[in-house]
Amino acid sequence: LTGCTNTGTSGSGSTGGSTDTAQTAQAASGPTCDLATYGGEKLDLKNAVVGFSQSEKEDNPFRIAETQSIKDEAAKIGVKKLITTNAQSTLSKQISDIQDMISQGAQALIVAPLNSDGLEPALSAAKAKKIPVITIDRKLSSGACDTYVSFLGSNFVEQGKRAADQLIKGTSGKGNIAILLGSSGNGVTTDRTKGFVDEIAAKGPDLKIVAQQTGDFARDKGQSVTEQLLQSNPDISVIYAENDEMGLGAQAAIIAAGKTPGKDIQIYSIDGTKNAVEQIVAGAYNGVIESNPRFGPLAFKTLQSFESGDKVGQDIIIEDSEYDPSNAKDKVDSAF
Amino acid sequence: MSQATVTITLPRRGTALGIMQRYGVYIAIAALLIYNLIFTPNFFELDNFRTQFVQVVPVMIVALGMALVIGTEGIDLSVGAVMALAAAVIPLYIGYGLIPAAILAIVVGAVVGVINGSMVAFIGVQPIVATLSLMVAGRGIALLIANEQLRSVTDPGVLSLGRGSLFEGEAFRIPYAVIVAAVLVVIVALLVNRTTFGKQLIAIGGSRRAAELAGLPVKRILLLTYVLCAALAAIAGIIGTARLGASVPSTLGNLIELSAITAVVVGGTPLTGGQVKVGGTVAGALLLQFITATLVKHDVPDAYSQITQAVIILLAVYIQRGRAAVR
Amino acid sequence: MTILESEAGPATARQIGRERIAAIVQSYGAAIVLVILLVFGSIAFPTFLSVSNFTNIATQSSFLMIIAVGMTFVILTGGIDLSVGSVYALGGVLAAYGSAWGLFGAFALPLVVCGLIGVLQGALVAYGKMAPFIVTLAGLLGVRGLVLAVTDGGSATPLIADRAVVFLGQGDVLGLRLPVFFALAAVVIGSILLSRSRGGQAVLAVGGSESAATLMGLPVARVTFTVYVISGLCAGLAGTLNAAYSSSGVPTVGVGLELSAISAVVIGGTLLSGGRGNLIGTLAGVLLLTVIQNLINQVGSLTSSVQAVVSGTFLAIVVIIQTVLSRTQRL
Amino acid sequence: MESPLTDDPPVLEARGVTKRFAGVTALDNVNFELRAGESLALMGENGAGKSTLIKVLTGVYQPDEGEIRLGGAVVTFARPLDAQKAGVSTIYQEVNLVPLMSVAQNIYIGREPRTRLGLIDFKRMYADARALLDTYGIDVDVRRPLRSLALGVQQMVALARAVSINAKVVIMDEPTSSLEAREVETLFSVIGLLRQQGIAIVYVSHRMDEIYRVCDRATVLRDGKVVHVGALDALPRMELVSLMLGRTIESSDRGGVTAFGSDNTSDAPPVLVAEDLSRRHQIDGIDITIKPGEVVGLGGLLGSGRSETLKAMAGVMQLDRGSVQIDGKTVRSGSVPAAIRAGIVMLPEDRKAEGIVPGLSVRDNIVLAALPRLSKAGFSSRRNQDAVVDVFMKRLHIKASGPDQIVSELSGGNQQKVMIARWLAMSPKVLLLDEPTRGIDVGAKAEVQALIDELAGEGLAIVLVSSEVEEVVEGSGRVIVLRDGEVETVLTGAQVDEEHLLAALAGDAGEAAEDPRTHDAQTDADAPTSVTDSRGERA
Ligand SMILES: Nc1ncnc2c1ncn2[C@@H]1O[C@H](COP(=O)(O)OP(=O)(O)OP(=O)(O)O)[C@@H](O)[C@H]1O
Ligand SMILES: Nc1ncnc2c1ncn2[C@@H]1O[C@H](COP(=O)(O)OP(=O)(O)OP(=O)(O)O)[C@@H](O)[C@H]1O
Ligand SMILES: [Mg+2]
Ligand SMILES: [Mg+2]
Repeated sequence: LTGCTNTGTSGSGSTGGSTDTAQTAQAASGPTCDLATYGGEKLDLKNAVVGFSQSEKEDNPFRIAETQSIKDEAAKIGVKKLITTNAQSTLSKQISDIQDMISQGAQALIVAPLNSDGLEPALSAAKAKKIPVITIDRKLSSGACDTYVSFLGSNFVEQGKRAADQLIKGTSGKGNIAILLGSSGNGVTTDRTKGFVDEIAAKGPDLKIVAQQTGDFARDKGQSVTEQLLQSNPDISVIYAENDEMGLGAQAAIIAAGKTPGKDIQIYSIDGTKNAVEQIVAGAYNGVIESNPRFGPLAFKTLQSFESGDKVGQDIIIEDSEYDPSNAKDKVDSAF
Repeated sequence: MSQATVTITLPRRGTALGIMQRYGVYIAIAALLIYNLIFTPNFFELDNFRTQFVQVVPVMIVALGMALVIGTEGIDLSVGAVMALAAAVIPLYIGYGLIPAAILAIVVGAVVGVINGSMVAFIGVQPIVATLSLMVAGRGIALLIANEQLRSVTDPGVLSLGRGSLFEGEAFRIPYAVIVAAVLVVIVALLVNRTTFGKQLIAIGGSRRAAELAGLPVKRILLLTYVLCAALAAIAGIIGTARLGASVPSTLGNLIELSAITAVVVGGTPLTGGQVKVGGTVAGALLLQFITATLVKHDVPDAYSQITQAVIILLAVYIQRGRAAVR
Repeated sequence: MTILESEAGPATARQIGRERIAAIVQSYGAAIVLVILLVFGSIAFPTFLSVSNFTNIATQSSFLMIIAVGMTFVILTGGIDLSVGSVYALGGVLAAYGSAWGLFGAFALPLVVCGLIGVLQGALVAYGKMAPFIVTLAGLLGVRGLVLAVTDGGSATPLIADRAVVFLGQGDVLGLRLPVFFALAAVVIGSILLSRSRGGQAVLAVGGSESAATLMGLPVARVTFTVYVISGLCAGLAGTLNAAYSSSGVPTVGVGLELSAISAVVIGGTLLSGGRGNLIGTLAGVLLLTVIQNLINQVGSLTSSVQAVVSGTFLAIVVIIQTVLSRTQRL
Repeated sequence: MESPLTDDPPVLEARGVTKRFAGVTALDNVNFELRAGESLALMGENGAGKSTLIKVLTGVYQPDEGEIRLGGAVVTFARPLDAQKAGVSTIYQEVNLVPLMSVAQNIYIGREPRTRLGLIDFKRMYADARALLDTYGIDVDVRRPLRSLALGVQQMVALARAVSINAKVVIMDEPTSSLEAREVETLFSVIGLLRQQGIAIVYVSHRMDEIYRVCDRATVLRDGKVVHVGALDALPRMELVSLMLGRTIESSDRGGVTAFGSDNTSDAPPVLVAEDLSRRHQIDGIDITIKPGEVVGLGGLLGSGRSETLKAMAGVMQLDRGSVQIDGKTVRSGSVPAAIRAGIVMLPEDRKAEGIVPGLSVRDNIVLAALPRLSKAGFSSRRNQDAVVDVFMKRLHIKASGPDQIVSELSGGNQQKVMIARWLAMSPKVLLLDEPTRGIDVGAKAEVQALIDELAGEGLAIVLVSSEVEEVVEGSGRVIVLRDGEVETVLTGAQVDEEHLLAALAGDAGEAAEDPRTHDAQTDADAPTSVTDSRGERA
């Protein structure tokens, strides 16, 4: 009786406190946006009121790190006031949040959209007041440099694809895969599934996907689903989890089934939380594709240059690194 | 019946329909088991049943408490939040060992129960909103206690509660979590059927006014019921944490209130109070567990799995509908 | 037969006056708390008291308000409808698909389907004599499944291209968005139905005492059935308008909305056991929830956990005040 | 057995009706006929099947066998609405109105007057309701929620509703059980009017006097079977009672008066002293003192505050002023448990809402209050319970299929006995009885009255409230007469008789000779009873 929530996207647990590794953008290319095209006046962020609309609860490392990095950067630049809101996975609340911030006098907005569509009323309210909007971590399907300035974030399809590549390499292209999906209806789930499944179909002819069940991005759900699957399907040899949390839940299930995680059954997931990366170091986990949440510096840098009249890229795709047994030990500190 | 209330008259005990009504849940469970026997590979194995029983433990324990609250014509939406609170407390005090940490977690849960119970019993707030406010606030507090972080729990005591069994290594080993749940079932069953408290609780659910005039300590009993429910939820939170080997206040027990309520109602306890069916509640929880297991094992996509769950729940309740109160 | 005269003491007039005031306080407890909150907000936050903020609050409340109208009817009969959040999502998705056939399609498709869901649930409750909680809980689950099924597992978000449909969601008149007028219309029509129509009286009677209503010869089953249909239609309409407002049918909206709607209704003074309540109270309840959220945003620096604690506490305080205000009427 | 007066088919008829409930055959091949314009008494002891027959006739229950005919044609009433539409209007045994709705709404629900726009015309509805109630001499604010009225007034409202529906048949199931002598008169005049209009009446009551005054014929049920049908004037009371009970009872027509009310008072110090009991708008400065073994009656009219006084003593109601002492020790006010601990228990008036726990068994209902005493360390002992339950089921002749039967399945009278058993099981010192014989059949009534006497003999102090003047007079050694929440007079010794009581009720010794029963509703339309708004809502 679950599956009707939509909590925690890219989140997972961590012991916190790590060396922050800010994002770096991939080499810029593609269309750009500037004040002249978007409309609006030049602005010095130092004296500005900036609003940040977070989409999901800060109850998982990804969201915590994301919000924190925005707050830290705002403090560092010294903006006059940073208003933060949290839509708690409710689309209508995100619209309200953005509208509320606008009526509180926000002059620039950073938005982590809950969904690629549906924010239109909020965005048009911003547009009407010529308030620039930078979106992070999820791309909107409406036009860049029209309803918003630019998008900063990872490519989730690409993440799924890279996870598949990692998995193909780690399993030498053979085995039965069980996929632990994120929450249904969540765009991240859709993309990470698509990238992964397509890549397996293309490059892993001897890999078979035997089950795709939702684990709702939650550890306990990942664990119980894996327990069920391993029971009825003892030939599952590899698990792909769409976030680290479910991967760690699967790991617990594998141990409970009397098998060795990382060896008897391999585990791959996406996120890059400390807990998961440490498991790779311990040899009980096989690979993690990073999804870097530290948007602060890059977001403010983009906003600043936009406000000073420069051209900024419409799509700023960030570099996500990856962790595997060969590099996990060295890079564990950059996990969040 | 000289009271002019309209009741559905029950068919006689012996008739087929009567049996269906009385044993609706059990029939549904049997049907699912038969289906799985035929169509699901590796279902009829001890290991599998062990898995199902272990997985059902948190819902079942929460449902026991929920059944008590529902018996008083109340409802408790805050149980999931209480599980999260318990989960958040465990790692903070696990340094003192499992027992002290667990007791503390239960106490914290009980405090929520006291708040719920006070609002309902003394102020007269309707249970659904009283507990809704704690459902919202409780998980927030849990996250604040945990500093919004997830912690691995490595204490061997906790881990063995979650993963260890009696007769370890034997084919018939029984997981400790299941033993805890079984003990709680027995305790709650005794409470309901054999104690003064249980009888009084049911009387309050049957007619609060009459119970008051009969001199029952209505408010105290209501308070205690919510405390018990919360304490049971806290125990479920401890077991959930033990099973995960980690304290995950953000997601532990999410939506468990709905599963628990469903288990209670499917088990034949009417939401209108005045009755508590412990055996039915256990069966209801098991039914939900078997439904999920069946759907996952057959890799039914989420969309259809939700629809199927809805239909099965409706069917199970429908066949025994004569038993439940009209409203 | 003049045996018994009314020798009411001198206190009578005052007593009656006080009773009347008490009755007003009791019926409008939520509205009073709302006023307190508005005053508090205006003093505490300079940016609170502004036209744009209030129009925002109006728009934000309108969708929940429409759902809460349906929910009020259901709760007044002593029932409950947990499926509204899912039906709301379904309404939105179907409105988006239906907008391919223009304005008519955008309204007809969701309203027919959501109405049918109401019919099904209403039939199970009223004629099947099943507990509403369970029927609509299954609805919550099943309809969400349906939403996922029609959106390819939730991966598709149908968009609304039709200008007329979008206008109904976004257009504004007198500075207020159109959905606000829909919500007001729902409140007004609902209020008239409830207090001035035979059907509305029957709803109150069924909730007040189902057995008495039966014995007094009211069509109890039909009344019960109808309120679930109304609730389904309201949730579908709210979903449709929301889709028009955001020009897309997002499959994940509406999670947990049933709890907001129920708490708005209950805060508004409607008894969960049925039989007493009104839509003005519900309106105040909805506005209360929105204003609480707005105030939290006015602070503007709370993490989601703190927000949860604050809004949960607020909710508790509000219901406690409301309960205490209306307590004298309880037996 | 049939002796048709006319050749017309009966207005309402049941043929071979059988109705079974799990374990009980409530009606067994019952033939029943009601003729136009007649007033038929439906008689039988508690649980004989009267209410069940009425429910079968009006579509609440469907008969398992047999058929219902209306004006000669077979009809099937699927629900009460159908019966109502066909012209059969019913007042069910327990008040069945919607407590939260106003008096006017309750009267007109489902057929509210409407304006041209189709909206309810509240102004007219209130005016109509006002006028309707006026004709029955009931003065209440028709906008008030029904539940704020005393039970008797609620009963009158139910009556007004039933009668105002244009009906061919009006069925009344114990309409007078919570009515005052004066309201009973009003009711009778209404019945007279109905009969003039050719409306047939079915009348159920356990009060013999009423039956003989109002009815022409009687149909007597016993254990679900019709045992007698015939004209009443050919049927002496004693015989009727024997028919009902299936045995001859020598003194049952006197309601067991013989021993009832004998003076057990000793010189012992009073067990209960209540002083200055006051609560705003309800009762004001009431003093009551009772010695062990004494039975004190509380007299008063509808709404005079008798129930309120009992509630004050039983801790149900918080007092503004005043105290209650048991054996010299003050009992904490406003706490039922405290009162019970001190030995004061109350049998509430509204059995349905305040007495029974409908979903529980007879056993659980009986032991409800005594549970802690019958338990060891919090564990309830079935053996202790059964011992108690057994004793009381036998002693009070509670008719149930067994202690496990759900109490709501019992007949009204037996439910009342269950309630009495609940309190006797507490071995109280002071027993407050609010309408203890309400809805109880003659046999049971005699038993209960004998029981009251017996209990008094055992040293129990009893306060008795009854709307039957005779019962108060016969049962009590002393009568405290209340009026508007204050003590009007206290009747002692030889004053305790009907004449004095009626005079005191009238509030004027001079009018004592004037029997209020000679009044009828028409002449009183302009002088309605009015206790209305002077009172606050019930606690
Ligand atoms: N719903 C029911 N379920 C089971 N038994 C019932 C039900 N209703 C009535 N009975 C039984 O049917 C019998 C007849 O009850 P009924 O209420 O008709 O009696 P009655 O003649 O009206 O008695 P009273 O004078 O006490 O009102 C009783 O034995 C009663 O226990
Ligand atoms: N005719 C009436 N109109 C309005 N309210 C009434 C009327 N009669 C009684 N009440 C209410 O009932 C309360 C007192 O009734 P109470 O039950 O104590 O009287 P009673 O003498 O026991 O009469 P009864 O035996 O009919 O209950 C008052 O507070 C008043 O609110
Ligand atoms: Mg009867
Ligand atoms: Mg009384």
